[in-house]
Amino acid sequence: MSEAAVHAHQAPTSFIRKHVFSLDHKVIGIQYYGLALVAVVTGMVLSWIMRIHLVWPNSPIPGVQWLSKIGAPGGVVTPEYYLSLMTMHGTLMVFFVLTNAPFAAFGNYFLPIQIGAEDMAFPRFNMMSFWTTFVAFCILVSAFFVGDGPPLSGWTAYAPLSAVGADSGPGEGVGQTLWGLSIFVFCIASLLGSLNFIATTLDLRTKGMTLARMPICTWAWFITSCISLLAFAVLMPACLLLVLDRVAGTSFFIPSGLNVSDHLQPHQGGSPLLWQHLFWFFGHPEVYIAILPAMGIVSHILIVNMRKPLLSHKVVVYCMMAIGFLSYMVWGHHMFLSGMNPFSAMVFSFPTLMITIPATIMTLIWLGSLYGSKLRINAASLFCLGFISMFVSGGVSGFFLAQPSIDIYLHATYFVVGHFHMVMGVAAIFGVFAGTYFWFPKMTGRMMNETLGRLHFWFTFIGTYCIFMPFHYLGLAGNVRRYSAFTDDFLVPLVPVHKFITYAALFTGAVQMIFIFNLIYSRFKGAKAEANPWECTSLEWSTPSSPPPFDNFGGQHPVVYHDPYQYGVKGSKGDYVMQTSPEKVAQAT
Amino acid sequence: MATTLQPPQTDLEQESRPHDGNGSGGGFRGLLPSRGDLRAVADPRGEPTRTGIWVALSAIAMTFAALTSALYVREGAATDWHHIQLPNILWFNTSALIASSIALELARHRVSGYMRGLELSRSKAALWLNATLLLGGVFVVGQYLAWLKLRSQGLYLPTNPNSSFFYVLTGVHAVHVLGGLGGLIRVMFKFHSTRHPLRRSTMDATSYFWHFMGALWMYLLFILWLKL
Amino acid sequence: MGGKIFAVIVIVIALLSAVPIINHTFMGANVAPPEDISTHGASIDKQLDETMLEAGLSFLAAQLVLGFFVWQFGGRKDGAIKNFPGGAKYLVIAAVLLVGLEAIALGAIGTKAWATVYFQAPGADAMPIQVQAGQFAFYFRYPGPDGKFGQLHPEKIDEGNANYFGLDPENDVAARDDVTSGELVVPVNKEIHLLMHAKDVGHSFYVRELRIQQDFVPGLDLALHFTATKVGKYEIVCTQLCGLGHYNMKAYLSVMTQDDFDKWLKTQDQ
Amino acid sequence: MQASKPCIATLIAVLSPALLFGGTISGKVTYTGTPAKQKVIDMSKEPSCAKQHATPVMTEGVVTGPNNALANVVVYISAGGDDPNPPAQAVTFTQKGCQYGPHVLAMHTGQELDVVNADQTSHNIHPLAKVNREWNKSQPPGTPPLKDKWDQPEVIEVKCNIHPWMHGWFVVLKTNHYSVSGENGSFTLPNLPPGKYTITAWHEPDGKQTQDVTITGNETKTVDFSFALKPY
Repeated sequence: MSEAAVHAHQAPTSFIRKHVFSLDHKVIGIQYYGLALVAVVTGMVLSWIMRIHLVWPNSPIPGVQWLSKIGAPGGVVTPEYYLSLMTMHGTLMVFFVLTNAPFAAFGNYFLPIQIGAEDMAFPRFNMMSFWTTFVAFCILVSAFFVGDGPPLSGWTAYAPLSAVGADSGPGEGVGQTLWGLSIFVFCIASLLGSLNFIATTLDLRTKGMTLARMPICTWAWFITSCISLLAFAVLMPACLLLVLDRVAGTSFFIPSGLNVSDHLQPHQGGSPLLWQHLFWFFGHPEVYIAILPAMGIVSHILIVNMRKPLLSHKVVVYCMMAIGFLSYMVWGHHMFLSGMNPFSAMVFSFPTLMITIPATIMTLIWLGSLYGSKLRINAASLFCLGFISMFVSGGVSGFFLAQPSIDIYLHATYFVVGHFHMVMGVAAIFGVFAGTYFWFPKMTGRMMNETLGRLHFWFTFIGTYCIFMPFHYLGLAGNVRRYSAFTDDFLVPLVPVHKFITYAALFTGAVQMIFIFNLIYSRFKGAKAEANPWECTSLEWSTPSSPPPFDNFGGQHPVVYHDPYQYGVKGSKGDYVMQTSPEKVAQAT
Repeated sequence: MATTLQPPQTDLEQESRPHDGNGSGGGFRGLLPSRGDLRAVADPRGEPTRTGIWVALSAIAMTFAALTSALYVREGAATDWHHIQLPNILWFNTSALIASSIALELARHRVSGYMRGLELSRSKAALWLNATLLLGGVFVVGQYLAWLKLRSQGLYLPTNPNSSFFYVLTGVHAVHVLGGLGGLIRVMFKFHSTRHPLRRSTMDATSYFWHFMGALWMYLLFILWLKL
Repeated sequence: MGGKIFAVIVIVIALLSAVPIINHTFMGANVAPPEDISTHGASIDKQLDETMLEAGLSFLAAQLVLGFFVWQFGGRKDGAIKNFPGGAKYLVIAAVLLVGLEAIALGAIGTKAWATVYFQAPGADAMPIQVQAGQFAFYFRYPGPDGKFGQLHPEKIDEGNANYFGLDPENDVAARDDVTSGELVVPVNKEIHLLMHAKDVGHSFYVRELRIQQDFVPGLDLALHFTATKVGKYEIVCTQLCGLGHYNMKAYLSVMTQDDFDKWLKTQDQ
Repeated sequence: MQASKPCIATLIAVLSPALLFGGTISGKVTYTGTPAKQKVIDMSKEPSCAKQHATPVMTEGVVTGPNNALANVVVYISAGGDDPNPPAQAVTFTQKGCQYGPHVLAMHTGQELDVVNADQTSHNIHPLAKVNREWNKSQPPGTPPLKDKWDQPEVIEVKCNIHPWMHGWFVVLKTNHYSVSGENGSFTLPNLPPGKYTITAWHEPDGKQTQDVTITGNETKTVDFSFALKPY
């Protein structure tokens, strides 16, 4: 491990060691980003197919029959294939996008630089964790091409549907087993990654970089790695047991006397609720694994563009800690109606409502900090503002779902779908967009095209609201989620709303091409970036070059003299003072 | 030695250079032995391996906590909870694992003595390392024999929840023990190599992991004896 | 400039989103929760409305303040940096007090609503009906004249011959007069004790008008009790992903007068 | 009349000089005892199907005709009459009004099978094969027929996962000499070359009877079968 590091600080020469099996955290970060990009595009296309199928259930969708002959005969998506697409969409997005992009990708690239380290603590583990993730990705995607196609039990894979095997439907054979293996492997990768993040943050901070002087996003990545260390350590054995139930005939999750489409199951005594408990014990923290890094990134970028520090750096960090801590006491609110003891519903409901307190504090601090700022409007800061708006919209709907009594009506409706897409999906993705526009100059040495960036923001912002706000109306009407067609009498009048959503989704997805074009174009043709284009104080902007050299600081050790956010102060270089600058600052924050 | 990137501006009042800052500076320098003499090797402050091992152990602990709670929930739901007779060889395996931990402690003492120069020959330390490795191997083989014993009684993985949990818990533990053995082999290799010096932290981390495996096994044995 | 545009967009979106949600009358009655036909539903609706009000107001407030500040300070070049009056301290206190109290209040009231559903045992005269959820249909079973349910034998299930529950009339006398139906027919204003059984995988029992939703857990037979107060035909749908036919898994709930119900029960062949 | 199609198929398929003056086996299938009471199928969950039926739809576990005639019995030559090749044209299995037509479909191993969805709703065809490979495919309305064939002789129960009441049988045989008894319980096995045959009659779920018949030249033999039915 550490010996790897001994040799790691000599830059590799061969292409393979440089770009493929690289030990350099920057390369690995970019690899994670690329993987997330592939996953997000795939997941988006899947959601397109689902949306189109939902509003025109019996009309062929050109090209889909090419994806699967059985799943979509003549391009008409069958009910089971709709569910397969939905499962893959959820799994790809949650695991390979929302966990990888804000946490693994940006964290890998910038955490070591922001604390003044040369590399991660265990570069070899770092490389392993990426390539293990890649293997997990391949296993998951291979489910498209084997047997009856991908599993149809959703990303939550509730047992016994996910455990009894092919009897419970097409895709529940090989596909579901591959799903279990993929997630198992993914857990190993995430554990290696988190281990690395924690050790790096604790041990590799440079001179003067006390914990209190770490930027908020570093804090966010650190807290997130602590969460994911424990969360994935629970999901891993859960997946092991699930796969054993499927392939080895054990009965951890499968009770006695199940008759699944005329096949009496040879299992007995298992507990379906056990899977739900294990899964959600991971599943709820996973939500914060997705959103905390985005919060950190947004805070960081917002501060830079406001030219003033947040009202309180510490409070925000404490709030993130509180959220991380509480996230382990609330998993049961996903199971209010799962037949738990009804008293436990309240036990879980209370901390859930309590989580709104730190979340509100953070929101108020973001808003309060905007007051009296010199807010610079650019693609990055716009996405930060968009994040705040989305976070609020998705957050308040959590208020409903946190209450078991209201959950009786809204559980498993589109209200829930709207809630988590806004607060976990879109908000986190906005954080990633902001980070991309902000750090692109550091990662490539070129600026991203501002005009395209703003265009991308306006369309995405309006588009996502058009998609996900109506979900809440549908939920209030009792529109059940995970339906591949709306055959119920009370759902038919809602189809116009679904049509509107589908159009919005197609539009919003299409405008993401602007972003991808911008990425590629700016990478090669973008304007050359100055050393510190945003006038940001943190260490990543003290590196000798963009992108930084192999060991980040050109064989030197930065020394940190200040808190991360010295803005709005008289400094030698305008209204800010670099963390590495030894000059004295009149009033410290 | 580390230097600042911005040369201090003379016209400005300067902060005093921080002496605190618990970081190693993220540096991995000064670790290569001079002329291959291991005694020159010293860890920097805040050696990541020390932290890393505790983080890793906490994750492993969490995994087994999850499995334990699964065991309890499953038993609560069970109508088919048949107790099984634990193979006696487990007790022998346990003693082997404990012995290996003791041997490893002795080895660590010798190794550190050797590295601090108090002791001149490697052989004693190497001997104890070999003993540890051997006893660890004995444990793994013993576990395998325990599985064969259960199979001979017709208790397979799917037979009943107790046998399922027995195989799962011992199996996952055995995998970790194998990992520990790998770590030990790595330590011995480094102990004898001059290109890759053995560092205190590596030695310590490996032994913490190994002792943790012992403690974990005690815990598992208790659970198995209590529940299965 | 960009700041002003953002402010306008955010405020417009906030209003467009909030107004229809707060009074749930978007696109007519379709989107509002339908009229409640249960004895316990009122408390849930009340809870929903209160939450709607508080959440809606905080949503609007936050979005409007965001828009206003961005309009005010977006792109500001000149002037000095100002700090929010009072700094973080008062904001934190406000958040803790307001949200904390709101949360506790909602939690407390919510407990009442929840309790009306789950903490009262069914009355002694509640009518027992068994519902079995299977891929992908609900089937209902009435004990018949003898008031006793026949034993379930999963291995005897033969859906092709309408033996959905796996009854064994040959050897089990209690099973012979059990009435099996694909439709849940209940008398109005009579408490129903619904015994829930899952045949294969997890399902859920959801009737919007009854304000009732409860999962079926395989291997764990739960029970529900409710009283329907309005004659009519309502839809029962499955809300727990149960496989390829999930979207199509439904049944009808017909609430009848006692007489109609008795007639219906007679017409059922046994 | 449901059986007529396969019979014509048989004719065309086995047309060869030897059979032009072959023998014929015909007879009647009856039952004794009380047949199980057939139940009304509740299709309310699928309105598009329910409204296709004026009269309530009954289960088809036992279909009887006047004077104890028993329908849906497959009578075939289980020994002595194997044919190596399946007939050229396909047998069709139709889903209409959330029912299978025919309820019992006999076919030759390797014979082309077309499954047609004539309804406005998605169906799901799930043959619970044990010897052959079990499959489970959905068929949205308006999609082309599903094509498949069975390699091994087997009696396969067919169900639709979306509409649990839908129930049918594939009887896959090694011979082309088979006939499915109609409402009047009668069946005919024409064009039999001289020889010793074992005739088997199968009735769902697992009733089986066999008789030995010898055909010499151009004659017609009568063979009757009788199944004892129980009310439960």
